[in-house]
Amino acid sequence: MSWLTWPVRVLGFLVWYAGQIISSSTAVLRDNLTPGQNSTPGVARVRTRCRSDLEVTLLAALITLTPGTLTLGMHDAPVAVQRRRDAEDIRTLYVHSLYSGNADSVRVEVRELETRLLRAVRRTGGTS
Amino acid sequence: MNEILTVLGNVLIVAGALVFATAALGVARFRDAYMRVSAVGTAGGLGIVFVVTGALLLQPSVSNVVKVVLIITIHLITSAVGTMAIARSAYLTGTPLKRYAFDELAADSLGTERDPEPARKPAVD
Amino acid sequence: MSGALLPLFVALPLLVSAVLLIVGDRRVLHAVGLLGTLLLVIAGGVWLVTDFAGSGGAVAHGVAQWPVGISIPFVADMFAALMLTVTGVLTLVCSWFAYASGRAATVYFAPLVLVLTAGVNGALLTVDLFNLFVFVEVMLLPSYGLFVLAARHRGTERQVMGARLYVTLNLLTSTIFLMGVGFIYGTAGTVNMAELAGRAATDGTVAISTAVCLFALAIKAAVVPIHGWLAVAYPATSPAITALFSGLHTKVASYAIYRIYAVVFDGDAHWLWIGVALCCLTMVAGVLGAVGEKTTRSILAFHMISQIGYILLGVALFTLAGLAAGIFYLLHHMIVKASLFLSTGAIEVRYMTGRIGALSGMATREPVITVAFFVAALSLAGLPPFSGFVAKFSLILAAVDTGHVIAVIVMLAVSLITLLSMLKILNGVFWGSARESSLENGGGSGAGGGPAARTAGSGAGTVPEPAPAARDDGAVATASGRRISAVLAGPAVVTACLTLALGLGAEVLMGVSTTAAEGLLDTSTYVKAVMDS
Amino acid sequence: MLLACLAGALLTCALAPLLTRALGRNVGWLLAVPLLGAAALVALGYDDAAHSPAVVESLPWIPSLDVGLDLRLDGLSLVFSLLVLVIGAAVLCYATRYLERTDRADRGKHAGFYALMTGFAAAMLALVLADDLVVFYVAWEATTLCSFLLIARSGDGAREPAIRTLLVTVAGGLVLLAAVTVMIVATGTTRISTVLTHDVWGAQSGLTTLVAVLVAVAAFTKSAQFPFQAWLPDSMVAITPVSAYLHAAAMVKAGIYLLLRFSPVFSGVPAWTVLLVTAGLVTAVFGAVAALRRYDLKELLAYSTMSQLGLLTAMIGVGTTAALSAAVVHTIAHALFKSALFMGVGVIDHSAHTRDLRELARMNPRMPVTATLMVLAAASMAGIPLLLGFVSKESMLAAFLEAPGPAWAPWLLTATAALASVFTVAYAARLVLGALGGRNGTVVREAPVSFWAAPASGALAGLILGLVPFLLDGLVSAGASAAAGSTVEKNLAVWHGPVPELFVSLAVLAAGAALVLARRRVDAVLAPRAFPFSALDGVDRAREGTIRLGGVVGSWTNSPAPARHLSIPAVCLSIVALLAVWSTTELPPVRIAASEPFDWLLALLIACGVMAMMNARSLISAIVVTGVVGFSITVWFFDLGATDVAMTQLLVEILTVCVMVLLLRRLPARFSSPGARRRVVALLVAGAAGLATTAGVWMLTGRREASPASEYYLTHGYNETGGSNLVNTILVDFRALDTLGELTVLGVAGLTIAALLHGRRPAADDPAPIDEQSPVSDPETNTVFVRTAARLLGPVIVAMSVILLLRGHHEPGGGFISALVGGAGFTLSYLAAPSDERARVRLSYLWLIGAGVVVGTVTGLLGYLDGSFLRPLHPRILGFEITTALVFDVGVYLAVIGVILAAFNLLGRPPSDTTKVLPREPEPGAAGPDDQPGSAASPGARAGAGERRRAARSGTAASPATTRSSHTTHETGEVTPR
Amino acid sequence: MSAAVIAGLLVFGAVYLLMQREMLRVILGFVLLGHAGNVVLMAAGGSARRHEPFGAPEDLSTVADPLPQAFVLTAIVIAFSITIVMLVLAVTGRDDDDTEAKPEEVRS
Amino acid sequence: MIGVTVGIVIFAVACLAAAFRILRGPSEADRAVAGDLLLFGFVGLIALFGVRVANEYTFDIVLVAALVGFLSALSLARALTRGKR
Ligand code: NA
Ligand code: NA
Repeated sequence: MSWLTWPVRVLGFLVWYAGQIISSSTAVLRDNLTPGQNSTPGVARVRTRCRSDLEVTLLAALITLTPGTLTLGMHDAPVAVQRRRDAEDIRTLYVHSLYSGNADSVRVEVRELETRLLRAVRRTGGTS
Repeated sequence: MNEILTVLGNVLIVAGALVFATAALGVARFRDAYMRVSAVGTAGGLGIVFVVTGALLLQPSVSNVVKVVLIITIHLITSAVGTMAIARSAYLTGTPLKRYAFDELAADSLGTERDPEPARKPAVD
Repeated sequence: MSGALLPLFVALPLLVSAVLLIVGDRRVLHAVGLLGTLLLVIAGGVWLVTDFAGSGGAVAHGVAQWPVGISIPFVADMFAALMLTVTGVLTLVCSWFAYASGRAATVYFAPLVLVLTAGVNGALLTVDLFNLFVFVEVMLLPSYGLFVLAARHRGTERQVMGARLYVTLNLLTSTIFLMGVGFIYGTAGTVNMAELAGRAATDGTVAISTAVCLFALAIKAAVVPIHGWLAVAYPATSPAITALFSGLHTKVASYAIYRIYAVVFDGDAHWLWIGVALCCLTMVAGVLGAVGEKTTRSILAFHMISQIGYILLGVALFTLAGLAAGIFYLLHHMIVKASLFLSTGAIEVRYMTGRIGALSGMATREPVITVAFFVAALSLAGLPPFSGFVAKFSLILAAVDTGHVIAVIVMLAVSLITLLSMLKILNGVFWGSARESSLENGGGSGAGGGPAARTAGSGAGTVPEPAPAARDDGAVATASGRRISAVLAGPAVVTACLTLALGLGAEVLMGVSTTAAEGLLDTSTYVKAVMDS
Repeated sequence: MLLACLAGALLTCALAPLLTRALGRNVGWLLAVPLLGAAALVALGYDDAAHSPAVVESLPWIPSLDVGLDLRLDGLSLVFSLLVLVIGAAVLCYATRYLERTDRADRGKHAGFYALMTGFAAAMLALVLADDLVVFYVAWEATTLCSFLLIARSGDGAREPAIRTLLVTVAGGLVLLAAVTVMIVATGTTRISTVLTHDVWGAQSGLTTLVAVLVAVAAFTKSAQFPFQAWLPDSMVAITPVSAYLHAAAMVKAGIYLLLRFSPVFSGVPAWTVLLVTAGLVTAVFGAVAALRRYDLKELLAYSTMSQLGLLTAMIGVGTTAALSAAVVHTIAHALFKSALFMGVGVIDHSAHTRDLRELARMNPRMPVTATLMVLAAASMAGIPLLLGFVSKESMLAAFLEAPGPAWAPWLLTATAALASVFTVAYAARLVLGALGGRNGTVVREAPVSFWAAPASGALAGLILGLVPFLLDGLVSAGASAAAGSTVEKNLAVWHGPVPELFVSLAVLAAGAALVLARRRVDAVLAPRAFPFSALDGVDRAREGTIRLGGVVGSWTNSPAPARHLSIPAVCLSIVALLAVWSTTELPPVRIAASEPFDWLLALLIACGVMAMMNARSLISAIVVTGVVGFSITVWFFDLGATDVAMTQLLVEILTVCVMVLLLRRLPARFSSPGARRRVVALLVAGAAGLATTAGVWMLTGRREASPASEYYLTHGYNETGGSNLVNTILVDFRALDTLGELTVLGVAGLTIAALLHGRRPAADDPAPIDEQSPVSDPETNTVFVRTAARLLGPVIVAMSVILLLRGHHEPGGGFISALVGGAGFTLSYLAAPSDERARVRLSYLWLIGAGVVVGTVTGLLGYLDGSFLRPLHPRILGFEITTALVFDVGVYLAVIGVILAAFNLLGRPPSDTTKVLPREPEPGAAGPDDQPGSAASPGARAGAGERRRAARSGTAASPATTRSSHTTHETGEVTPR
Repeated sequence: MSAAVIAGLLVFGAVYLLMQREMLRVILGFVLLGHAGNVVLMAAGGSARRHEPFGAPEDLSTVADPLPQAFVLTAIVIAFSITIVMLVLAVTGRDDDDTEAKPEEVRS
Repeated sequence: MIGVTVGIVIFAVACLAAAFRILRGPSEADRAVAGDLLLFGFVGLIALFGVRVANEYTFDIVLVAALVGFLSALSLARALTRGKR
């Protein structure tokens, strides 16, 4: 893969993301329009593989734009960790979720979003 | 063609307004600030996108298309970033979380443990 | 003078002000720029006055030369020319005092004063009411800056409150004025005074709209019952700025009232009784407030209110004699009030307090300032042979002539109470033996100042002389020997001499005031000049 | 000639200080010369004009008011000017010995005295010579001022009396001013001689009475007549030469002169007669009785003056030619004996070092000359035959006996005058016997001849003129003629035969002698009889009452809180507006106003926003709901077709919020709830104001056709300017002057906040307690999102800003809007920075503001190439026609950016960076860093601040010696915990 | 009529806030008052013609009067300047605002 | 155009709901959130009012609003922490 496929990949990602939004919107709408609240809110820690500021910002923004989830903030690994050449998961996002039930499922959801995002935006399409 | 666009535009606008209304409903109904922020970040962002797209269909022109694309892109970025900023500030200033199933942010806190249940009393007006 | 040059009265100070901002902190350049510009403005004003001295007339120019009714017109007639000149002189004198008292030693002072000058000149010259609003704002913004600039360091509560009161009141006034302008446009379809000429006399809705504007200007001029703010706010800044504002702000408002009533209402006699009543109340409330005050500047500030009653009585009488007397009064008062503020201000700057009773013996210690103060005080009270006498006499004459007995009685009584309050200052500050304690307070820096210095809120003043080192250490020791320098006393003395000169040579000013009054009584020249521009 | 006399007197006055410095106290001799010269000139001048009744000279002063320095010498003026000049000269000679000797260095000490005395003389001369009402008034007040200053300079104790004297006499002066103006208006002239012969006095009795009363009251204050007598004894604190002059020839005589001067027109007016006679006789008796009770010689003389002036006033009130000529004679006699007595008392005082009768009685005065002169003068006062006082008193009694009016009037008048005269005899004896009657105790030696010469000549003159009174015939006749308005021939003689007045005189003398013999018993009766009221207290009470009332009036409006002052205009305007609505009956029909349904929707939103603002209790909610209103208005503007306005409003709303947030952290987070009372009052006032506004807008807008200006813009705007955005063309072409003012306002706002923060720090930051332990608390990490957004959006914002600027003439945009967008870019950059210190908003805003105004103004000046300031030019550059209006817009742009940057630089950065403590004493030339807030602070200081921040976060204290905060602590003496 | 009501509402709120003790509320009052002034100006131009004034329109009867719009634009910017000045004034000086901070309510 | 009208009404009502939350709180964060929502609402209103009368420049103003509007959200976030970043 190369930068030639980049627009296609981005478009594909956007289509997938639109679908995600529609599906999660219905959950939120249903909860919202029915009496009572059946949400199970929580905050989960999600380590990201995003390297650049742009990537992590996009990820955080997309999480936030997805109905039901919200990025609360980010934590940087200590400087020592950051200096390691193979450093990954340097940044940790704290994601607030309404309907995920537990922290792990939040991590799974975000992980998928992240993977697709990184594939779409990185010139080489890789996630690492 | 024009009629189709008009109808579609109107539909999109109403849809956007409804999406937006859910945000408002969320703000009115959700039990804590974070849930409200969540609702706003989404519906506020998307509702406007729908409405603007609908408006474009009612007033289609090349320059308007360019403007609308710009608007949508910018709006999505800015609404998300703004929402996140508010959410983080809310958390830092100790806005309470109510009845949480899990809170790993509190758990990761260097200092005192956070109690997921209303550890902090809600501020009252 | 060609009408096309009139905008230079605004453009020149603005340009110099901006250039001074760009060149940054070069004190000498700032002083020279300020002085040069003010001298040019004064020269221009004098030029105009001499132009009109023979037979009156008016010079107009539509700025940017769009068709009549579209351009914003500038007009100078005798009244405007006189105001241009006297405000210029006053600004010069007060700036001098500010420099001498060390309050001008910032990069902001000269630019702010120049913008203020531009605003004043614009407000005096413009024919367009919305443009008048804009120029009043151009006056006010630098005033806010000067007001706070004067309050050194953190300032006392009083100064902060004074500044807040000053800003908020003026903002309220401006907004009301703006609404009035809106109503005028809403009813008459124009905000050009020449096109509005006489409209308020014939059209009730235009009259109400214009009245809103006049009301706003009356607040600015501190007419009863909206007078208290001035007495609270004005003493809260430095003496130089109080003097400057006293000469510019309330006076420009008075000028505008004269102008608008003369042109738009065409002097409609229907409403004049309201003016006379308000003027009498203003005189009385102002003078009573003054006599009850305890610091020199608040006494003087209340007198500003009282004197506004006299000034506006001229337009409330709306006869040739009344208008001429009112204009004479206006010009005289600008000078004499500045003189009073500057003579007491020199003492305040040097001895760090203006509280009656905290000082005494200035008459023996500072004879020159004492004479200057006494002359101006007598002039303020309307005693001969100073300009105040001619002002008051001509006004009383005009009031007798129109049969306003109550106004005459009020004017006479107010004169006496004015004198009483001046005697209070004379007795409290100038007479008696110089008390060492009060002098020591004066010598101390902010850190060493006694209660009197704290009350005055001057904090650590930065009087330029003597050398900095001496001030911190041996200030108390040297203080009792140091007197008000000639440079600091100069402005008060010059203005006091002016009031004497204007009393003895009253004909000069009375002649031109009468010419100015003729221009207000018959506005056709003014209107025609605009329509032909 | 008259002008020369006056000029000479004024010149003397002007030179007096200089001469005094050269000659010391002896200058009095020299200064007397011009006065005597003037007296001679006046006397000769009058003789020269024997054919015509008066000499008239004139010098214009204020021709527009018909005021000129008109001088006129008639008989009355002659009498008084001679008194003024001769007695003045005598007092000056006397003062050379009365005043203390000064050594060479201190010679200027008496400069003030001599200047004021000669000034006093000049003023009196002007007064008696003036033929112009205004000049007369000026001279009148000048005498007041001179006497005030002369009294006031006599030491600390003299201040209060001086002030009281001034207040009473100035009050009288103002009454005179009223009289003067009424006379001027009634007669149309300021010339006294014309006024006196005007027929208005006969025609309008009301007016005549009014002026007569005003003149009388003015004279009463000056001549110390009941009830304005208090100041005269009070003024005794002045030194004796002053008293002598004041009582004999100046000041009090001004009142008498005024009465005599206007006697021709008012003598027939009943009010005049009644007032003068009553007040005169009351004062005469009161003064005489009071004099009998005094121990201080000067005080005794002061009451005597009052009494004698009372008699004079009564004589003038009677108004017959006999009475008037008697008054003239008595004026002369009084001047002579009173000046002699005062000066004599001064001699005694100087020699005995006291003037208290009780102390003098215990001394042994061996002063033959002084004793003689005192006896002569006192005898003249008492009306002993062969002295001038006898002549004058007999003339008076004769006049009273023939007084017109009801039959009882002459008797009552004569009896009262006689009573006063009896007391006069008694107090004259009290004076002489008391002062010189001591026979044991300290010996008091005679003073040198140079000291007693002046009083002696006065006393001697009284004797000579008493013996040969006909010497005065000419003078008195001339004076009386002027006072009566008709020719009077007066023949004075010592012996008139056995006329009734002679018997009265003798009876008076007999009764007086009896009182003298029984003086101990009189003393015992009178001494405890203080008057139940004191006029002095009255003056003081009036003064204090005024001051107290002033305090009360001032306290109504002295609140420093803006709320009070802001509500008053709101109330007033509402009342006026509602009255206007109520009184308006017909209005033009509605033409160009219309509402649409959605307007009401917006009105609803605005209503909710306004209510929310009123009820908001926290800063954040207040700011947010302000946005509700602002955005609703924005939408409304937009719907009204005001695209540019809407865009501007939107941007301003947002930027205002941004600036507010900079300040929020320094303000308490919550508002107090107003008390119920404040709330109700505020609601009422606000409700009235709102109603008034609604009524105003409804009545005053939308009821006319489209304005001609709007039609011009719509039809010609595009063609004239080449711009299709008509609002923008108004801003930069048609009304560029407004815009120039507006950009100045913006720029100066930046300057003002810089000036505001120049001298003082803003309130300390009060950051919210932050959960510092939270993983998301690190600003560096968490501003990544905003920074990234800023990096993405930055170019868009810049491009947008440029596009809006360039296209503004044709499409929505222009200088303001584009600059506000650009300013938003800076705001974003500020908000995205990981710390305040690292925010990149550090351009020199002062420079930008200056540049903006320069660009705007210079563009305007370029317009002169096409004939006018701000006239837009359309030069072709590279084939494109551009307009200088665009350049003008660039000026606007710069100013707006400048003010936004000023806000962020001055408020958004830590205090140590922006408002570092002022150097207490900025050295001249070397500017402190605070004088250039736009310039960067030294990198060291910044690094220090950042370090401290980090240190504070990690819990270790920064080294106090190197940080700015410790410096701050040192400077201000207070510790601000971080 | 709607303009009249809107202006009245704005003045109502403005005057109420001007009469409060805290400087910030007074400032907000002035913000409202500024809006009111602008509404008056717009109303003065009439609210019946609402087409945005661009170019050289052929039918004048529907196009809004551009002059009040220019007035309002100027007034908005001036009000903005003064608001900033007042805001700074609110935080300078020792005792800025007589609001009582109730920190326990802001955060517990 | 019925959709536009409906949209306007819905948006207005939503704004009112947000205003209610601003006053109600309970926390300052709630107010800030509601404020953010309000801004979005007004942007939508501008768009809808613009297309209703076919204003040529609707999208210009919406674009400007989108570009700078979030500054108010960022500012509100800053206001919550009273200046802390
Ligand atoms: Na979300
Ligand atoms: Na004044």
